[in-house]
Order: sequence, then C-alpha cells, then structure tokens
Amino acid sequence: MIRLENVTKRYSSEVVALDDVSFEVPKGEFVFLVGPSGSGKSTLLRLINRQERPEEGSVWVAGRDIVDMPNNRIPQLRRNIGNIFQDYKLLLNKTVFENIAFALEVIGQPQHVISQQVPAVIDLVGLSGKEDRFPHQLSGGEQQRVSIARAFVNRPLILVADEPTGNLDPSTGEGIMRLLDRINGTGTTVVMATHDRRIVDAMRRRVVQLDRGVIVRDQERGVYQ
Amino acid sequence: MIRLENVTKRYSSEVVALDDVSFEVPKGEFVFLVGPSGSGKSTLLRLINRQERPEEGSVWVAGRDIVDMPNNRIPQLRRNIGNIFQDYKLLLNKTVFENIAFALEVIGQPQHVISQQVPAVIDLVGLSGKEDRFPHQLSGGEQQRVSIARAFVNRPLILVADEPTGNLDPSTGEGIMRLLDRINGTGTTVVMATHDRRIVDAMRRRVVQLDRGVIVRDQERGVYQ
Amino acid sequence: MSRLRYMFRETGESIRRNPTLSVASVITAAVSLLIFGLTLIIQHGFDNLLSQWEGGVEMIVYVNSGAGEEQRVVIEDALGQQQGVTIESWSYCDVACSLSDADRLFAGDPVTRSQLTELNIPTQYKVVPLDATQVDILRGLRDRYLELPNVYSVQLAEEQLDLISKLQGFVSTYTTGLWIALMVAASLLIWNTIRTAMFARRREIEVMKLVGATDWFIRLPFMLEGLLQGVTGGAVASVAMWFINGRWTAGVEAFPANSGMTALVVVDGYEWRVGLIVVLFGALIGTIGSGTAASKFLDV
Amino acid sequence: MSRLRYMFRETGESIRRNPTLSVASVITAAVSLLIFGLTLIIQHGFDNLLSQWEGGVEMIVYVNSGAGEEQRVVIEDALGQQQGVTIESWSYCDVACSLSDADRLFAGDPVTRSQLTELNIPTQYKVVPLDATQVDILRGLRDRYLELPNVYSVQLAEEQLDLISKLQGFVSTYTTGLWIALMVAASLLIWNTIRTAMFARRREIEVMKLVGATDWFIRLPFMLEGLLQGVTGGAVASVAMWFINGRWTAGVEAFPANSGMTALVVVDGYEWRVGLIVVLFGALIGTIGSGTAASKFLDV
Ligand SMILES: Nc1ncnc2c1ncn2[C@@H]1O[C@H](COP(=O)(O)OP(=O)(O)OP(=O)(O)O)[C@@H](O)[C@H]1O
Ligand SMILES: Nc1ncnc2c1ncn2[C@@H]1O[C@H](COP(=O)(O)OP(=O)(O)OP(=O)(O)O)[C@@H](O)[C@H]1O
Ligand SMILES: [Mg+2]
Ligand SMILES: [Mg+2]
Repeated sequence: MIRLENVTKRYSSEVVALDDVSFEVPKGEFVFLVGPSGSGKSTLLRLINRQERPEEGSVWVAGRDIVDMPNNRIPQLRRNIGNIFQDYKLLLNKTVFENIAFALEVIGQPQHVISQQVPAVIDLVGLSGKEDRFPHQLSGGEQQRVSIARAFVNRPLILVADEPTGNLDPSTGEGIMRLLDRINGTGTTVVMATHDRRIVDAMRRRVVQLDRGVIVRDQERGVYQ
Repeated sequence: MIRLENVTKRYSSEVVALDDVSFEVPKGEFVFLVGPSGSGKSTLLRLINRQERPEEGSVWVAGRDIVDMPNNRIPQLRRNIGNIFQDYKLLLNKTVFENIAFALEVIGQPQHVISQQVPAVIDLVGLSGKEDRFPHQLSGGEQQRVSIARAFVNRPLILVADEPTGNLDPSTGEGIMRLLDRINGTGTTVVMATHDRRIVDAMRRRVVQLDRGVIVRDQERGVYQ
Repeated sequence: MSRLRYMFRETGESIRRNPTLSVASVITAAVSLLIFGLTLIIQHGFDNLLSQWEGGVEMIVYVNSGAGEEQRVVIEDALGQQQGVTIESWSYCDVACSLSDADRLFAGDPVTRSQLTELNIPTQYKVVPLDATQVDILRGLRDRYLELPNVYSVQLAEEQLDLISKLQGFVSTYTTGLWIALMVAASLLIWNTIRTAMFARRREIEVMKLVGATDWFIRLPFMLEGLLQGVTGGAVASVAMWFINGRWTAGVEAFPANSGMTALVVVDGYEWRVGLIVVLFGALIGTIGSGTAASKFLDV
Repeated sequence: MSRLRYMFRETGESIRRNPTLSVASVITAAVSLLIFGLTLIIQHGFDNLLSQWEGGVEMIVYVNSGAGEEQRVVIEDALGQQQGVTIESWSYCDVACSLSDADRLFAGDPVTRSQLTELNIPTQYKVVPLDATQVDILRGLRDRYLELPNVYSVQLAEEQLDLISKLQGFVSTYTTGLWIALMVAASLLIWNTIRTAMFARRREIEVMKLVGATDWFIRLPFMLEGLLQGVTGGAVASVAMWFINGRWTAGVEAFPANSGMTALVVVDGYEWRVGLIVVLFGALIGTIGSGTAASKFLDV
C-alpha cells in the first residue's frame, strides 16, 4: 500500500529530516512511528500525501510513484488518504455534521451521498446526537472523533495520524485508539506517529522507530522501548 | 502569593469551567494541576493573569484582588507573572535572543538592562551559543527553553505553565522539568497544568486535581493517580 | 448543483466577513471606472465640438441658405483661384451635410437646433489651407471672401480650435492619469481582498487540500468574489456616469447659445457604449486581481 | 530611546510585510486628496474670475483712463438719477482698485497684465441693481450709459456670470462627490491596513499583552503606520497638485486673451495653503483610521 525506497528529505542543506529511509506498509497494516522530537516522523507522514516531496528516492502509494506525480493528480491521491492531526484541524464555525460533510462537498460529492455517508460515519465514531454541536462545545476527545470521522467519511485506503492523542488525557486517548483499531479492522491501513508510550505498549502492533532521520528499529508487535 | 476564593467561571450558561473553587498557593510553592481534558485547568491559569475574569468569587495575586482591577493596571500585574505554553508561542521571525529581549523591550526596559539580563537567562536555561538561531532551527525542547527564558527574564514572582511538556518526548520533557524545578528553587512560585503522569509521579510535589470544574483532590507530595 | 450552491454560499460568507475591505475596493474601483468613463465621454464631447474642423479644415465659408448652384459659382471661382497658391483643397458641405454638422454642434441645445431647417440652414465650404500656421494669409482670405455675394459668414479655426484642443489635451491627460492611478489601486485592492479572504480561510483551504479538493474548486469562489467586486464597481460607475451626463446635458441647455458649450454633450448613444465598456473593464480588473491572488496564495 | 527605536522598527517591518495594501491605501488617499485640493483650487480660480462681480454687482461702467473727478461728474449724475429707481447702489473703483482687479483677472496672462498701468487702465463704476432679474432694464441702462462722455465700455454680468457660476457649481459638486467617496475609501483602507497589520502580528501582540506591555505601547507603532500612510498620500497629492496647477497656469498663458480663462489660475500663494491643508487632511484620516482600528482590534 505504501512503499518508500531510499528516501532522503532535506529542508535545507543542514536539516536532513529523513536520510535514505526505506520501508513498506502492506495493505491493512497498523504501524506506529516513534522517535524523539525532530526525528522525522511528521516529515515521513507528509511525504505520503505529497505535502512534501523528497530530494531523493521514490514514494509509492496505492501502486503509484507519487514523487513525480503532476500537480493536477494530487487531489485524486489525497482522496485515498485520510489525515488526522494532534490539533484536530476542525473548522470552528461549522457544526460536527458540517465539518464532516465539508470533506465530501469539496470533492464534489452530490447531496444524496453526503446525507447518507455522514450520519453513518458519525454513528461509527460514536457521536450520534451531537451532530449539531460546534467544536468548542465538545471535549478534546470528541473533537478528535470528529476529525477521524472527517478523515474516514470518504472510506480512504489509508489513514495517516500525527500524534492524534497528543492533546488528550490518557483515558480519552485510549478511546481514540480503540476507534482507530476498529477502523483498521475494516481493512484500512493506518500509520500513526506518536510519543505515547502507554498506547504503543498496549496495542502491540508494528513499531518503526526513527532517530535523526534514520530507521533504527522496525519491529512486529513492538513496544515503545 | 495566589489565592482563589469561591471562584466560579462560566463561558456560557451551560459551560461552567470552574465551580466554586477555592485554593491557595503560598510563595515559592510548586503546584501541579491535573485532571481530564475540559476539567478547567487552563481556565484556572487564565484567571491568575486576568486573561479571564470569574463571574463570582475573588482572585488574589501578590496581595491584590485582581478581579476588579482597572484595565490600565493589568500590564503591571502581568509583569509579575511569567507564562509558558504547550505551543511555546515564540515569534518565528525573531532569533532566540530577540524573542527573549522582546519581553523586556515591550515593557520599556532600557538597552543596558536587556543586554545584561538576556544573556544571563539564556545561560540559565542552557542555550548559550544558540542565541542567533531561529525557532525553526531548534528542537521542541529547546524552543520550550526559550519560552521559559522569556517568561523568566523579567524575574517574575510567579510562573504559570500550561502543559509545557505536552509536545515533547519523555526525556526532553524531563529536562524541562528539571529547569522549572531549578527556577522554583530560586523562590519563584510555579503553577503547572499537565497530563503527564510520569512527570507528576517523578516530581512528588503538591497536586491539585480538578474534575468538571471542581477540586476533587489537593495533596502535598502527590502523584498523578 | 451541489457545487454551485457551495460556491455561492462560500462567496457570500467571504464578503460578509470582511465588509470594509470589500466596500473600499468597490468604491475605489467605482471612482476609477467613473473617471475612466467620464474621460471617454468628455473626449467624445470635445470631438463633437471639433467635428466640423476635421481633416485639417482651417476656414469655413458659410453660404446663405437658398443660394443655388449657379449662385455659388462665384464663390467656387474665388476658391479655385487660390487652389495650389494658399489653399490645398476645399469641399462643399451641402444642406444634408450641414444639418448633420448642426446635429452635433447643437446636441446640447435642442431648441436652437430645432430652428435650423433645410430651408434656412447656411451651407458650408470647408477649406484646407496649404500652411495652417500662416494665420495672416487666412485672415486676408477671410476678409476677401466676406465681400463675395451670398457669403453668410467666414470662420477661422484658430479662433476656437486652438483653445478647445488645448483644453481637451489638458483635461484628458490628467483625468487619464487619475483613473490609471485609481485602477492600479483598485486592482491591488481586489487582489488584497482576495488574499485577505484566503488568509482568513486558510484553515478551510488547508482542510480542502488535504481531503483532495482540486485547485479550481478552491479558487473559484474567490475569483467569483473578485469578479463581483469589479462588476459592482463598474455598475456603480455606469449609473453615476449616466446621472452626471444627464445633469450636464440638462445644464448645457440652460447655457447661453453662444457659450460654445452646446456641442459638449453626449446624447448619441455613445454614453451607453461607454457604460458597457466600464462594466466590462470592472469585470476584467476583478477577474485579473482575484485570479492572480487566488493562484498565488493557494499554497497557504 | 529604546522605545522610539522599537516603534520605528516595528512600523517599518509592518509596512514591508504588506506592501500591496499600503500602496493601495496611499494611492487612494493621494488621489482623493488630490481631487480635494484641485476642487479648492478650481473654486478659487472661479472666484478670481467672478471677483469683480462680487456683492451683487450686475453692471460695470468702464471709464476712460485719465478721466478726472470733474469729468466723471456726468457719469455719477446719471447713476444718481437711477438711484432708488432701478439701481440699489453703486461704487467707484479707482485706479488702485482697478489694478488689483486686473491682477486677478489676468493672473494667467502676465503679458496682457503688464500692458496695463496706472496711466492707461480704465477705472470702473460697479453697479448693484434693485432687481438683478430685470435684464431688459439693465440693457437699456447700458445703452444709455454708453452714450455718456468718457465711458470706455459697459459690461453686464449676465453675459459672463451666468455661465461661469453654473460651471463652477457643476464642477465643484461632482469633484466634491468624487473626493468624498474616495476619502471614505481611503479611511476604510487605512483602517483595514492597520487591522490586517495587527492581525498579521497577533502572535506578537498576544505575547506583548502576556508579558505586560501597555495598550498604548502596542497601539502606537500601528497608529504611526496609519499616520505615515495618510501623510504620504497627502504629500503625493500636494506635489501632483502643484505640478498640475503649474502646467495649467503655463497652458492658460498660451490661450487667446479673450478666452475668458486668464483669471482661471491660482498663483497668489493660495496653492501653498491648499497643499498644507491637503497634507494635514491626510494626517487626519491616517490617524483616525489607524486609531480606531488599533483600539478596536487590540483584543486579538
Ligand atoms: N517546514 C520545515 N522547514 C524546515 N525544517 C523543518 C520543517 N519541518 C520540520 N523541519 C525539521 O525537520 C526535522 C524533522 O521534523 P519532524 O517535524 O518531521 O519531526 P517529528 O519527528 O515529527 O518531531 P515532533 O515529535 O516534534 O513532532 C526537524 O529537525 C525539524 O526541525
Ligand atoms: N474560550 C472559551 N469559550 C467557551 N468555552 C470554553 C473556552 N475555553 C474553555 N472552555 C470550556 O471550558 C471548560 C474547561 O476548559 P479548559 O480549557 O479550562 O480545560 P482544561 O482542563 O485546560 O482541558 P485540556 O486538558 O483539554 O486543556 C471546557 O468545557 C471547555 O470547553
Ligand atoms: Mg511531528
Ligand atoms: Mg488546557
């Protein structure tokens, strides 16, 4: 599903965020990216949806090399990837329903698709009854559920999550992890960067550890270390 | 140094962030505020520097009731309180030195005070040699040190920290805690909101736990629970 | 359908959010386009005023109305004698031609115009001299031609033309300067409004890009907003221009007939063409301003 | 010292950051102030043109130069006879007074003016009639006074005054409309520039408030920026006005002396006063625009 081959990403001549990184994520897998601050986790995630381009190497997503993909093809690529962030990135002036519907609207989905898929995904993330609330009327955990619903409403092949539990207290974070696990269970590939030792240790999934732009560990059913 | 008396803070008729909270922090103490997301930790901290005003009760800081303090006295109050945030709030277009000097400049300190105090505090937080870097050239932990230096350069009576280690990996977070501990050792009162169980458990200081706007625990030498 | 609704909703919201900048853009665009339109109108008015002197004509010999071909032979002989000596060429402007000249000359004074008919209008010989700067020679000619039978009067261009074309040059230069400066400002403003609008919505745009919206989908509502501002400015300018032109035309009627201003009006439909041009121009700066901004700041 | 340096540095940075909006504000302010200044100048020019007719004067009897008091008795008798019948009052404008009238009337045509001296300038009787609308009576008077000895000529206001004051009214109404519209736009723009600048620096402002900067300390650099924009606009407008006025004055000299335009210039120093007013006005809108914005958006 995702394959990086000898990828090097520099932000400037001194800042080498990723240094000759190769790794592969098969369809349906759940991968944790761990490593100290600045080790390149976010950079790696941004390469997958072409928010960044590497200086060297190639990035394959869903069978396509996306490094030299022309700009007008990128929207299509991104429709296959759901993104989840530490700060949720919800639109504050839109309700829960509107936030999720927005993701379908802007890729030109017709109204009947929206009115069918949005309630389904709201149900999936456990927010039924809170459709008309605004983000500020929700707890952090609930906001993160909205952001997951928005990322997943389009049934993407891949979910990419950058420290999704970073702003949440431990028990709320665990709820989010159960949700991501359920989504992973439907066949969606999940790649998640995290600092949260407890979560990594509890889930026991594949762990890829980065340090200063290099993969220093890649372990099936791993721990945070 | 800080005293809250029967403080109630509502953001709207439904959202009661703090409900009849009373508590006191003597000079030189180190207090952790813990509690689940939305329990009112940040709100409590914002009351102390008059970013918010309570609907009921009174807030005493350094011997003054600040709830009805006229607006033109607030700057003076804030010069006695240093603020540290999860997202550092550094100015991205200024160097380390300039970021710290900025805090003195804007309260009208003359050049000779700036050129004396800034290097001293840079030394204190362990950033000597990195004065001319920009925030994006620093690790998260280093950025947080800059933000602490900025909060402390004016030698405030109180340091208020809202999840200062939230964005940092565990070992970097521990470094920040050692620094705050050192600053506390100079007589500065420190109030810190956090989710980080390891840090609270390791420090063994006073712990005040909030839940839905109410203090449910206040423990000397406490743990995260 | 869904897309269209989305677009108009977003455009509307965006305008609502930042009314001052939008209002200022529209005002500036409107004033700029108004001055632009007025410049065209004034030019046209002056052209009317000068129309009878077109083609290097420097002297007009007015012939008594009702003077037939035989009676004009004397005049044509006199003109013919000078042909090649002081006169380069001359042409006869008959009743129909003179009436059409009068249409333009008295455009602002329909009362006077209505007193001129096929029966009483003087016809004209329009004379192009060899050297227009030799005013003394022309004056000599005038005095000689005034003696001829059936000559109603003789007019020289220098008496009128010089002042008017100087005025025309002066007025157009500076009004053109003004509208160009304002047009630059209006374009910058529309550009800026769109930039500000996009900046205000950078979170939305970020999310849109992340979920795979195409650049055009993101760009269009903003371009629509710019277009709307330009067109609104153009429409306001058109209405103002139409109003001012109407007031001026009404005012000119009240001027003394000999004030030389009666031709300085535009009532021949040209004002509608200018109105259309002004709106199109507004649309153009709106689209260009917003299009550049939307393309440039899509990478927020 | 430290504060001042801080302030200028911040102001400079802020302008650098958002040049398009600043440029658009300055252009709009400049054009607005230019039209404002030109309106004043044109008004003044027209006033010059009309100055000899001030105070209800409707007829001027010009007396041959060199006619002494005894020789003017005949004229004064004739005027006295009509006093209370058709004439309300009359006054004598002696050589000095007539020369100063000529100063204004031929301001744009120094050559003609220089030919008028104490020795050859006609003096004037300025006549205020009981009823200015009774043009026929005035014409009758003119014809009678023209017969009197030592009368050089007689002029009636209606021949000149009417057209000119209509033109003056028309021109000032619409130029005033234009500059007011643009002034509104300019104020909104400066307001907006400052708002945008404050929004762009909301992080700085947040930090400043948190570390205890006073509101005035935060506000001043922004107000300085607005002031600067207004003053720059005013200065540009002043220079442009000075240039246009100069070109016009030079142009008028070349007009025919009988074009009635020779008084339509401003060379008496009034243009400098207007230049100053324009700059002050610019400063005013700059300060008001930025002051309101800075106070309103300090709670970012
Ligand atoms: N936009 C950027 N421009 C320049 N340098 C950048 C940029 N983004 C990241 N970097 C640098 O690239 C390196 C890797 O950063 P990255 O954000 O990928 O790390 P991370 O593992 O996500 O860290 P964290 O745990 O703090 O989120 C760091 O040195 C960082 O300073
Ligand atoms: N500016 C605001 N307007 C309205 N409601 C607010 C605002 N800030 C906070 N709240 C609400 O007040 C309550 C307490 O929020 P607060 O941010 O103090 O909690 P917290 O303990 O800091 O949470 P976290 O751990 O997520 O930072 C929450 O219900 C929150 O939604
Ligand atoms: Mg990261
Ligand atoms: Mg908080």
